[in-house]
Amino acid sequence: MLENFSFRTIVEYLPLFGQGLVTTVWLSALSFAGALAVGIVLAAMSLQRGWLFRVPAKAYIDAVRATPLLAQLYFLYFGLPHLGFVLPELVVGILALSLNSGAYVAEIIRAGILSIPRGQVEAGVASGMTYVQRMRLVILPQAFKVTIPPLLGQAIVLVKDSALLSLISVSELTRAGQLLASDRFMPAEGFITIAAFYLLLYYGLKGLAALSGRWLGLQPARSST
Amino acid sequence: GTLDDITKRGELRVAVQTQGPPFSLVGAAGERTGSSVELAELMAKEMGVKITFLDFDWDGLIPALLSGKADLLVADMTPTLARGMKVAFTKPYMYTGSTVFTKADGKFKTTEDCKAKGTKIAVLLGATGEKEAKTAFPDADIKSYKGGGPLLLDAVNNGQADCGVNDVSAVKGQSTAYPAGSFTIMPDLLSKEPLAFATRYDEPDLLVWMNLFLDQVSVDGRLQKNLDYWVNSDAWKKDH
Amino acid sequence: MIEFRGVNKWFGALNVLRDITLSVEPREVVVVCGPSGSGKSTLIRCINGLETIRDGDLVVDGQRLGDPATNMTRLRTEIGFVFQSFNLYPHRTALENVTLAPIHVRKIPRNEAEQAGRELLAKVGLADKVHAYPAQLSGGQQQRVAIARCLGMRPKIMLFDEPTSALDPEMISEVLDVMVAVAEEGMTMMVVTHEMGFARKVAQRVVFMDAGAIVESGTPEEFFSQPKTDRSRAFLSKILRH
Amino acid sequence: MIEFRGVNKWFGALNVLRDITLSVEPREVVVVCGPSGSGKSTLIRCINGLETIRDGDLVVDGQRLGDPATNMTRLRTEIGFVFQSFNLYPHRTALENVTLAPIHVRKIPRNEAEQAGRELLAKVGLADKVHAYPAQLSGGQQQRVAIARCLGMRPKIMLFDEPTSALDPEMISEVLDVMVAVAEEGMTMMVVTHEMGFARKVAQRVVFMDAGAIVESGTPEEFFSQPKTDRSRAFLSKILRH
Amino acid sequence: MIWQQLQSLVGSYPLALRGLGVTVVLSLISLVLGTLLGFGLGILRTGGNRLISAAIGAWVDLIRGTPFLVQIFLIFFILPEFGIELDAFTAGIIALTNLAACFICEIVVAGIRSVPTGQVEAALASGLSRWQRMRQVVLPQAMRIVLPPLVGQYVLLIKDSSVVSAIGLTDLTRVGWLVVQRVPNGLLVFFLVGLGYFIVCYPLIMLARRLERRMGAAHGEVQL
Ligand SMILES: Nc1ncnc2c1ncn2[C@@H]1O[C@H](COP(=O)(O)OP(=O)(O)OP(=O)(O)O)[C@@H](O)[C@H]1O
Ligand SMILES: Nc1ncnc2c1ncn2[C@@H]1O[C@H](COP(=O)(O)OP(=O)(O)OP(=O)(O)O)[C@@H](O)[C@H]1O
Ligand SMILES: [Mg+2]
Ligand SMILES: [Mg+2]
Repeated sequence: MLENFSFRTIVEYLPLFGQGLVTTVWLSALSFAGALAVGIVLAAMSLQRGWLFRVPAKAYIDAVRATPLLAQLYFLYFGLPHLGFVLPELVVGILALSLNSGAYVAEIIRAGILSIPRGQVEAGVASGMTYVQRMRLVILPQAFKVTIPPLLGQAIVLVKDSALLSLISVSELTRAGQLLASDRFMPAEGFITIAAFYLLLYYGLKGLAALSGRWLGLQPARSST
Repeated sequence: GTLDDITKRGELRVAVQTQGPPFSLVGAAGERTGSSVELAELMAKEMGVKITFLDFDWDGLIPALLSGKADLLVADMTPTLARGMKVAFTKPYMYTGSTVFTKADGKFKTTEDCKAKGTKIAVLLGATGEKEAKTAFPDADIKSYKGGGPLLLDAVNNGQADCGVNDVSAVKGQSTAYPAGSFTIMPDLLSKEPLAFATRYDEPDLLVWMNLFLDQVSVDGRLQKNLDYWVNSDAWKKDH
Repeated sequence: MIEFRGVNKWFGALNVLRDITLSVEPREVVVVCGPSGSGKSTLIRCINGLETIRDGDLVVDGQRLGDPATNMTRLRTEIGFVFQSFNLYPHRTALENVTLAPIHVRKIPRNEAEQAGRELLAKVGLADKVHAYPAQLSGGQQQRVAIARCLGMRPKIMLFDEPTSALDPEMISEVLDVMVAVAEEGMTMMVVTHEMGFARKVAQRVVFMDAGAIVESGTPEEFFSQPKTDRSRAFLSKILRH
Repeated sequence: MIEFRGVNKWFGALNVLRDITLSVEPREVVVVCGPSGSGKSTLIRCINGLETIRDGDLVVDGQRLGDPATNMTRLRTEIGFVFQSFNLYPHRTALENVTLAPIHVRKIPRNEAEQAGRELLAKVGLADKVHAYPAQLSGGQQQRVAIARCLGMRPKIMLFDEPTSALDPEMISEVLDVMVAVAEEGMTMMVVTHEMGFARKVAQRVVFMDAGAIVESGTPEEFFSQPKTDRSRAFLSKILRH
Repeated sequence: MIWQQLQSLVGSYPLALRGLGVTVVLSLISLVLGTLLGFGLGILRTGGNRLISAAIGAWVDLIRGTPFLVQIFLIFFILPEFGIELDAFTAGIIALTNLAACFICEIVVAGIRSVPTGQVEAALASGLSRWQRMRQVVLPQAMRIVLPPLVGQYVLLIKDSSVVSAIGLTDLTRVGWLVVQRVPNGLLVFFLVGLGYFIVCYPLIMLARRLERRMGAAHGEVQL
């Protein structure tokens, strides 16, 4: 397959790959925003002492982690109409990605919050701050720094997972490669090109992570003796 | 030549895609069967070798043939000219065409109805139906699905799509999984398209042999018998 | 100002505070000492509710702890707490550390709070470190910011839990100097420390704890020159030996 | 035994050791003191190669450091190092901490090593803690295990980097007692510490460092009673003040 | 209709079991191999040699940054052009092992870096060799940090193994695709597929949770 590798055809399909790339980017961005929202709510629930919020949140997180995204996607895609919601594929896709990644994000945020030394909480308590003030002024700003790198890791996973949306007819990057494979019977060209594009996104996100790390590093992270 | 290799090996390696009835399916008992599958088995029998099926999904089908993992490819595949640039197709062994189907009690009754702006039309990813739907329904909202014809029926049945476009024999074969009368299948075809088997251009001997095979089975009626059983009726239903 | 009456506390099966009865008058400075694990930290953490007590009464500034009528958050604003490990907010500058609670808890306008904050930092000798982050400060400097942070809330009581024991030896005196200054302005203070020089200089009373109980209590002179119990004698001999 | 000749070391642009010349004789005990950041740790860490030097000569037990002919791993087995933060292996019991290197490095049979290990632990007063994990021991006990761990390798030299400064005050003396005992058996020792009582008792020499240089060096009596430089006077006044 | 579909589904259970078997066997083999390889890579990566470390880093990035489908595709269909002919199962194992090793390498590196430098220095000071330091001091302590995410990673890899259907292995997900041809009810079929994965993965998630809590408790972590 490689000896006849046709760069010319790739160039011909480049506009299609470009569109796919753009779709993958914005749809991943949207889904990640959704995942953050879902994750923050779930993390807040799972940190409660009372079981009323904690148990459902943990059950949800475990269920999502233990089943494949594909099953979740179809569960939503074929299941929602039974409940009377017929939503566009894109909406279902973004919803599925948000709900899936949200569970992982929740775990990351929870770990981030728990990593803040107990003394910080106590300092807040001792100066008369309420729970919400402590969270907002003391815990979250610090947890934020700890969670940035793993969150970007999750973003990378999400970008690659978004390929699954091609299954429900969203034309994103993977779809473009599949088209090249099925129209022209050039699978090597199709798949290697999308791999290159995903790698580009990966390095982009990784660069972002390094950058944010350095930016956050400007503000010293630890108070030490 | 390749034929000599196959004879020496004693094994014909055939790549299939299990897309659903009537061409290629896994029966109730887990056995691999279908119109194309039986034809391939017939080929191996005529060659006097045993057959090995390599079961790929769409992503793996062409690479399997091109990389030499399989000797030939048996799927309900339309030999387009663009595809013919890469693989060698046999002469067509049957003709079919894309048809439009809708939910029986829905508001879309005719092919014309489906041309309305914004109609959601389900097609199969990478299939010829996808292309044809785009020309026949320029204003519609075309949705491509992966994973075989049955999912198109499911999408239409669930209301995710208003109409579906797929190979008529596939639609007929696959709709039998639903209660009779669930779908309206339009009598008019969007196109007439051939189906053919494929092999590599560096296996001219095999291609010649496959064409010879198709001639033979058409002449002696075995092809017709296969198609009558699988494609032109739902006689297969009671056996599988 | 602070009154313990028969206070007991358990961690699981461990009786960490046993029948504590102790009262601290306004403007009094009390030093608490004793071996590790004797319950010193627990004792003073109870006062601002960082630990809850199981039985006995604890009345602080006229309010009974554990009473549903007592607004703990309010009460805590009246009590400053200085930790062994400083616990400055690492993501905030020195000034922000000092002004955070006044602005958000006391609702003092930002510019007023900052004005006051600068004055406090100057008072602890850190006028030039106003915009430094904790990680850019030495341990002694961090602890002085922590003290300024407490003073910023204008507390009636200040509690110190081994404020100098995480410091390098040459930094201890700069922190103790600030504490002496605070004491001399008339603050009510309870200080867990082994700095006997400090106790001699400003404490009205030294309380010696062992195994959760107050074993001995008296003026610094009495305590250092004539410890009454074997346990306090043994303890003093250890910490004063080398 | 240890000989620095014009040693310099940089961390980036920072000249942390400046022209150090110092020699320690066999059986000598040298105490190193000085303000935080003055390079004390760096100085003794160079001796067993935890830090590398840029120029100057450092000869330890007859072997030149940085010389390709010197087998550092071998040399390190002759040098014991006690850290401020103990650095016991948390996943090993006290006895295992002591026997790990003898068994794996010295290739002493396990039962012999264990026998010797028990004796050493008894010597530091921990006969009953042989099977305890570090987390189950107090700081003072952990540091004594750490000393036993060094002794287990029968080193010719022992280096101590502020061995008591992470300890609660009542635990300091139990560690210093062990160190005094080791010194009295004739070990060559370099000890970074601010425990002046210890320096008085066993040190032949006190070395005062500031900003990477050795500023003053002399017998304890000389150093404490008549410090020669302003810097050492200021330093002594700070650490002896409270 | 549903009833009829259910009956038909029940009839497919041998196929489903076989699919589950393929998923489990494939995952199990590649997780074991991937763990060994991942630890090896992690140790090499934290070792002193810049060149080796950079090479491993680049490889890990390459694998983490590209879709697994493409990797398996290259191994199965492109390697033969270089004379390496593999059957689908071996190719699947190799691809999945490599993927596992790369992710595990990252986890191991994080674990090794989490061990305080004082521990390494203590070992260094008592004359332990590089391998002895790793084996006796660093790795046992790194395991506390490594274990919970490692088990979590296993779950992700088991789910990723579904991509092997692209090269013709009939794993659990593939069975779903096959069954849905006859029983065209995506919701029902993929719910059951999901259930299959859940049965394999959930115990692992519970294990990860337990480990995390145990290690957390051991490190004195506190609730807010
Ligand atoms: N959160 C807790 N859970 C269980 N036991 C605790 C807790 N906090 C403290 N303890 C135990 O209570 C006892 C008293 O602890 P406390 O910290 O008050 O002692 P301390 O006198 O301050 O000692 P130190 O000088 O070491 O700070 C100790 O035995 C300690 O182990
Ligand atoms: N790894 C390092 N990288 C850069 N600078 C370092 C490093 N280690 C130490 N330093 C710097 O070198 C100087 C000397 O450090 P060193 O730890 O030797 O001082 P010290 O006298 O032991 O101080 P302390 O009493 O605080 O332990 C300090 O300014 C310190 O910040
Ligand atoms: Mg305490
Ligand atoms: Mg030091």
